[in-house]
Amino acid sequence: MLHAPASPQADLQSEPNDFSAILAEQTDRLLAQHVTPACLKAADGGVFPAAAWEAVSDAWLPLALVPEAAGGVGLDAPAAAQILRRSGYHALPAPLAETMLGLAVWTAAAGAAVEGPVSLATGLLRLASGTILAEGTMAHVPWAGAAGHVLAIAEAPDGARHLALLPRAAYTIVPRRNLANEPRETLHIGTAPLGPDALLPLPAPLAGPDGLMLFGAFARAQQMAGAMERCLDLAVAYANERKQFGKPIGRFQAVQQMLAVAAGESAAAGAAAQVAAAAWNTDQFPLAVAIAKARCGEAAGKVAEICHQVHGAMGFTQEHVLHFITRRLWAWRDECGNDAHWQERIGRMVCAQGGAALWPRLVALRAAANGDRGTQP
Amino acid sequence: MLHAPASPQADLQSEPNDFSAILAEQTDRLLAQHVTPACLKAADGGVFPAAAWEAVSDAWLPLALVPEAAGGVGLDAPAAAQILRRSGYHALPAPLAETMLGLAVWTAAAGAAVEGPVSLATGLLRLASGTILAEGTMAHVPWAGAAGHVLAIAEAPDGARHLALLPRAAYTIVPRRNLANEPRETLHIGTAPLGPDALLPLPAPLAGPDGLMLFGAFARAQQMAGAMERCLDLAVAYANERKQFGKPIGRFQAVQQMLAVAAGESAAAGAAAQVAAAAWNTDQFPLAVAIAKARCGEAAGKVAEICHQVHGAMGFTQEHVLHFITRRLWAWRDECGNDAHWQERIGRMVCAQGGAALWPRLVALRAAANGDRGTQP
Amino acid sequence: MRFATVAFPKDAEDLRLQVRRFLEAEKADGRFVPHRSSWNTFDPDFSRRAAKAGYVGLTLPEAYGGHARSSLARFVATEEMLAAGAPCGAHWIADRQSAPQILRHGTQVARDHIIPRICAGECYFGIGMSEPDSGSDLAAVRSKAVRGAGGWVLNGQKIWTTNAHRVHYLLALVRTGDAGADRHGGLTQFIIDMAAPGISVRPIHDLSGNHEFNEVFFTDHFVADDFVVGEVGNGWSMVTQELAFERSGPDRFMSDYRLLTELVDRIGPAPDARQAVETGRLVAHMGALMAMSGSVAALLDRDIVPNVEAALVKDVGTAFERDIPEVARRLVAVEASLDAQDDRFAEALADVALRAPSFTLRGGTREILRGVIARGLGLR
Amino acid sequence: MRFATVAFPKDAEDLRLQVRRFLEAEKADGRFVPHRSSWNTFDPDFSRRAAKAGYVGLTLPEAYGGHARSSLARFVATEEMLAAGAPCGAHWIADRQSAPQILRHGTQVARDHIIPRICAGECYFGIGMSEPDSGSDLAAVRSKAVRGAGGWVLNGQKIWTTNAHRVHYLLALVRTGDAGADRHGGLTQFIIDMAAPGISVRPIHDLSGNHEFNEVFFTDHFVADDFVVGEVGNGWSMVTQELAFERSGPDRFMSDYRLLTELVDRIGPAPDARQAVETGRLVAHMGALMAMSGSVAALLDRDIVPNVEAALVKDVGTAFERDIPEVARRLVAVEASLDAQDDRFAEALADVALRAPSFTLRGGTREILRGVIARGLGLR
Repeated sequence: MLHAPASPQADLQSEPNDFSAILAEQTDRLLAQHVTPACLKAADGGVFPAAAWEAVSDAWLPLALVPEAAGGVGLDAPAAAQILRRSGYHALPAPLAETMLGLAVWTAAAGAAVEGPVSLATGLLRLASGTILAEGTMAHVPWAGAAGHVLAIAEAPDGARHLALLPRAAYTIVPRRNLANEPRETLHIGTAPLGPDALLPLPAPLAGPDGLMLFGAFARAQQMAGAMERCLDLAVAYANERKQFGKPIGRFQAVQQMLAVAAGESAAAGAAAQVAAAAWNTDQFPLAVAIAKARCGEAAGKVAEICHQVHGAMGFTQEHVLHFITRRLWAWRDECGNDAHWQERIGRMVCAQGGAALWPRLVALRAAANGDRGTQP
Repeated sequence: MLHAPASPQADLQSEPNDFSAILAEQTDRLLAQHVTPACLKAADGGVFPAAAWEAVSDAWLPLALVPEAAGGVGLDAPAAAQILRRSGYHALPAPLAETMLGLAVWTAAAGAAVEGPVSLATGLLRLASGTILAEGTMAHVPWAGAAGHVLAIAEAPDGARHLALLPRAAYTIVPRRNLANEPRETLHIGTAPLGPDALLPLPAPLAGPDGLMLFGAFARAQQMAGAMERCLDLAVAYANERKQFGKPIGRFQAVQQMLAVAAGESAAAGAAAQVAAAAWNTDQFPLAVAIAKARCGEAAGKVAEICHQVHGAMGFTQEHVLHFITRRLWAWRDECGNDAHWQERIGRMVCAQGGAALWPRLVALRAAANGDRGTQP
Repeated sequence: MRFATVAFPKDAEDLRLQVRRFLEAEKADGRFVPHRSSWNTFDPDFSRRAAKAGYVGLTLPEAYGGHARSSLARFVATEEMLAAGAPCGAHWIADRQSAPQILRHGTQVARDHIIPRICAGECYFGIGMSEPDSGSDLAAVRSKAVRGAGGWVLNGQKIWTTNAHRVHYLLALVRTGDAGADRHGGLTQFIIDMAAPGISVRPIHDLSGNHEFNEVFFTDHFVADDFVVGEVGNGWSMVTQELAFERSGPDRFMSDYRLLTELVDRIGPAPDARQAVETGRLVAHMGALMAMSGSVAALLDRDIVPNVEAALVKDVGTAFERDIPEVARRLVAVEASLDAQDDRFAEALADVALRAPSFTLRGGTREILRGVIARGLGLR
Repeated sequence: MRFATVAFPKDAEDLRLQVRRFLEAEKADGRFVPHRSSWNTFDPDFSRRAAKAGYVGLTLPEAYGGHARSSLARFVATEEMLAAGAPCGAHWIADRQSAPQILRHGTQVARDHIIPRICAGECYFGIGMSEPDSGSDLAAVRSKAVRGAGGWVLNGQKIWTTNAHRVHYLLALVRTGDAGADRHGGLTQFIIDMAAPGISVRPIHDLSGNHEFNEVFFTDHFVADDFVVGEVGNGWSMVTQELAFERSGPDRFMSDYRLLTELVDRIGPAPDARQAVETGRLVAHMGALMAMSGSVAALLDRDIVPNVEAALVKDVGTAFERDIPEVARRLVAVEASLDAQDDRFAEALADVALRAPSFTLRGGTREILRGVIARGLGLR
């Protein structure tokens, strides 16, 4: 079980300190044990990794962002984000990110957590009247089949928006998978009433144009940052091991230069993802997430390409673990708004505010790391 | 003096044959003799290279595309384009391209050539009434100070457009230079009457949205293709000569890989430029020019960047000849429509016609090399 | 570099229209659905029909059932097949490189036995170059042949052998002697009959889960002298020649051409500024590559071996192939998925995304090609 | 790689606002016009005013007239200077790397003589590393010092010495012994007094026609022992340390920051799809780089020498710097020109276009940096 430090507000984000190092190590050990190549292969074929999910749940990872008062761990966002990056590193084929963020958002509004797994829908749920759902569909809902609840934004006929927690019984699913064969189902919603506790006023951070997609993008950025680290580790190891023309290919300058580029992309992506975590629960969060998803999305393609190139044909086989990572990178960069989507958001904002406003805005963004942060979105 | 082959319609474009090899060699010899580093430096400071221009004129190069019947050389367009590529290779600081194309366009419409140098204006000239010019300005007219005439499209108050040949007396100039310090003057036009022979019906190829810019773009694409070859030659020579860490830098794989990329870009640009030359005087000309200018413009930036990188600080000095070439590449890619301009033209056309139409269109484009071509635009 | 504009002879352009009509009829009759990985789609029925129509073995002599046409004619037919997304993977390698090699360097027995069947679209080949410890480094080949009675006995292993489980023969590079100082000696090309004893094939599934690659094991596999191709010990230079055919064709930049047309259709007739510019950029690249590739075909037609030009076409071409899905996904926001029954474009993107990493590996990695180009530039 | 998010201490952020107010007042009073190549613009008057305001020598001890602030405080002040386009080129190198080197490794005489004047904004430095036959290969340094009475006698040549014609001193790397097996031995750093005898400076004009670079010739130039920096023969490791300061700062991605803001203003408040996406992309890169660079500053503050991280910042940062003009020219169709009096943006583009090729050369070429990164990744 994961324990929060005595003071969860400690200066976790400022540098790799003891707590974050221990947390990373614990998470790595747990995931390395359960997310084996066999587990990934089974998940690829549609098998939910029950043992891995149980281990993750037993360690309270899904509750990382739920305050202690509400029965959670009460980690701060940078620490929780680190867990997500590690889950990306290991390609955990389960809805940890969705559940962690879904519970954070829901608990902040409702005061109490619900059973996981939880999914986040980025489409709009329609209400027919009061708490009665209108018939409709929502596409690309991650892990909807495995989830106990789906968090969504519901719109009433008068246009008012609410936060809704859709129970598993409220929808049927049509299977669909992303490039990594992770479930991204289509939900068919019937005309059922939601329970009285399942509809809450829309929290402020969800009022923007991207709604829950903002939190989905946050999660995918963290996962991508972790997955890129993994790609790079795999490629470096392979380059040191694989010989051509009588020496390890890692000694060839062409390979070295490529991997240095991948390292730069990965580092920039990781830095952007960390800024987003530090900006959690501040005014800077939407811009920080946009930058993180845009930067990670752009880097993901380059890192995946380079690492495949270094692996040669070997990385192209089912047998090698690389594709479990790269297929996720390709899928995640397109989910919850691709890089172009978030770049456009940033560009429109920056152009609307004019050149002189850019610098103070960028400084404020990074300075968010200094601000008060809670576990509330 | 340059002589046309017995049959100027010979299959010049199909492969490097004797005539084109001889033509290239003659042009190279002439330009190498006159376009020396000293000449380039003087031109950079604003001195018109009178001796080089005289030599070029004595060799009848400006008349390459004027039919023999009209007192010209009557080369076909692929051969003439090759001369322009060689002029780009040597960075000839004089209006050969403008004069060659201006005379081709004017002679085709008027039946007789005029004295060079001639410039091409891409802006619109306004007529007050009849042949009387309206007051106005035209920006970025190349070599307008040195030119005897400026070719332009003139618009009458009723919207009708004509081809106009503006004599030197009809305008005053405000100096302006491009990145390579080539003159790109602003013309101030007074309310003078044009001569009776100076206004002709608009030839069909000029009726498109880009007007004379189409011919300017054709010229710049050829010049860029030649300049890229030069860049690459300089970089390869430097890489074989310059030693670091005890061996020529050209032996380092990082340098080899970079220069291979530059060679690919240069080859693609050259191929696109040749397609445009082969499409001269066919229906495919506008698309072929758009592709050539777009592809050369994109390649120019990459080739210049790589060749500067290979040259290190040395290429950054006034003393080395590299910057005479790279500054032209940077200037030419932005003139007569930058690559984005022409890409947008291509993209709008292709999208309007739909996916199925693309393949036949691309085949027709290349097949233009088979079509009948004259020296008429 | 020799990239002169090529004028396609009239007979080649006539052939183009014939091939186009043939393919349109095939499609209209539902005999194939345009496939995005045209030359990797193995469909023997299509190959037989294409051969019957006269479009396989175009450059081969009529005596062997070929059509004695120019390389440019074959080039034109190839382009049309790729542009139409025809499933020409079965005969592709045999037609592109194995038959020309056997014709030039094979024994008369091998010619008579094999080329007519290739021309009939009934005999398919795989390439046996790569080995576990020799990917781009062909000189490291370790599969070994020793002299036996009337032929050679092979032992060893090949890997990444495309379609080894479905083809009739491999053209394999095998060690028959010492490499020598330049590391290029002692290699010989053999025709391997996949139906003969001493061969086992183990599948390699790729990251889409497809079975296209294989490992091939030789255990005392006997090859008769008639199936030696070229001089013993001279395999290196023959392979080098073969690579010029393999590297310069339109298959090096048209692997996902149909994704480009699908992108154009998905964007529709009124693109925004970004869609217009980016699509136009891709089309400009395509136009330049078509010209480059055509020029190399013209050189091949004149019996010039344009290794450096071929490497340039492949390097620029595969970069373009990899660029198409990267550009497309940014222009049309879809989530790629192999089971996106509802969304053809999302499926197209998924299909190409999962194949794209191989584009810059097949037929020589990008890094090796750039080394070839650098040498061609005179870097030393 | 260590790129943890950095929390800037409150005193650093307070300093930021002070610097910003100082620069706003400077601009308002017309004392400087925002310049696109901020840290390459040599303006001694500005340097003196900045020093008077307390913004030079921020990290240096108060005993020498410095301000004993953290590296993060200096980092913040630096960022503000660059963002405002302040002409801080005169004191830049002295403040960034020469003073810290002299403080750590110099003699007490050198410290007392030089550091107070640096803190007063009155003493400027150049870097004497490159030589005609040693660009990126510092071990190939051939300028030579031999032992004389009470000091050393220097002969040789440096090249690409920025501002050698205007600075008071160079910190030069000179050969004092054999290189040894690792090629890194026998080098020593000397403070060269540009006013002393035995020095001549020859200008090198760059491709804009500007005079910033120089050749510097030493002819029996005498350096007193007091002006030797660090242990004799130990120059290599000191230079390596110096490069971490030189490579990780915001000057490695903010050289043309003002072109980005000018681009935003030129596009205006209603960008088209392409302009919005491309501008947003640049801003996302900038945000990530600010975080990376800040992290390295925090490491430097803890006396860690983050060579690999610094190389990553410079490699990613200079790629970004080169990207800005390339993106800008495609988004706003202007013809760049140095004499475009009528069009400020065309002039901005020209200015940056002509300087951009140097971004990936200064302070270690891209290729050398990538080698450093590769070693840091554990490639061997």
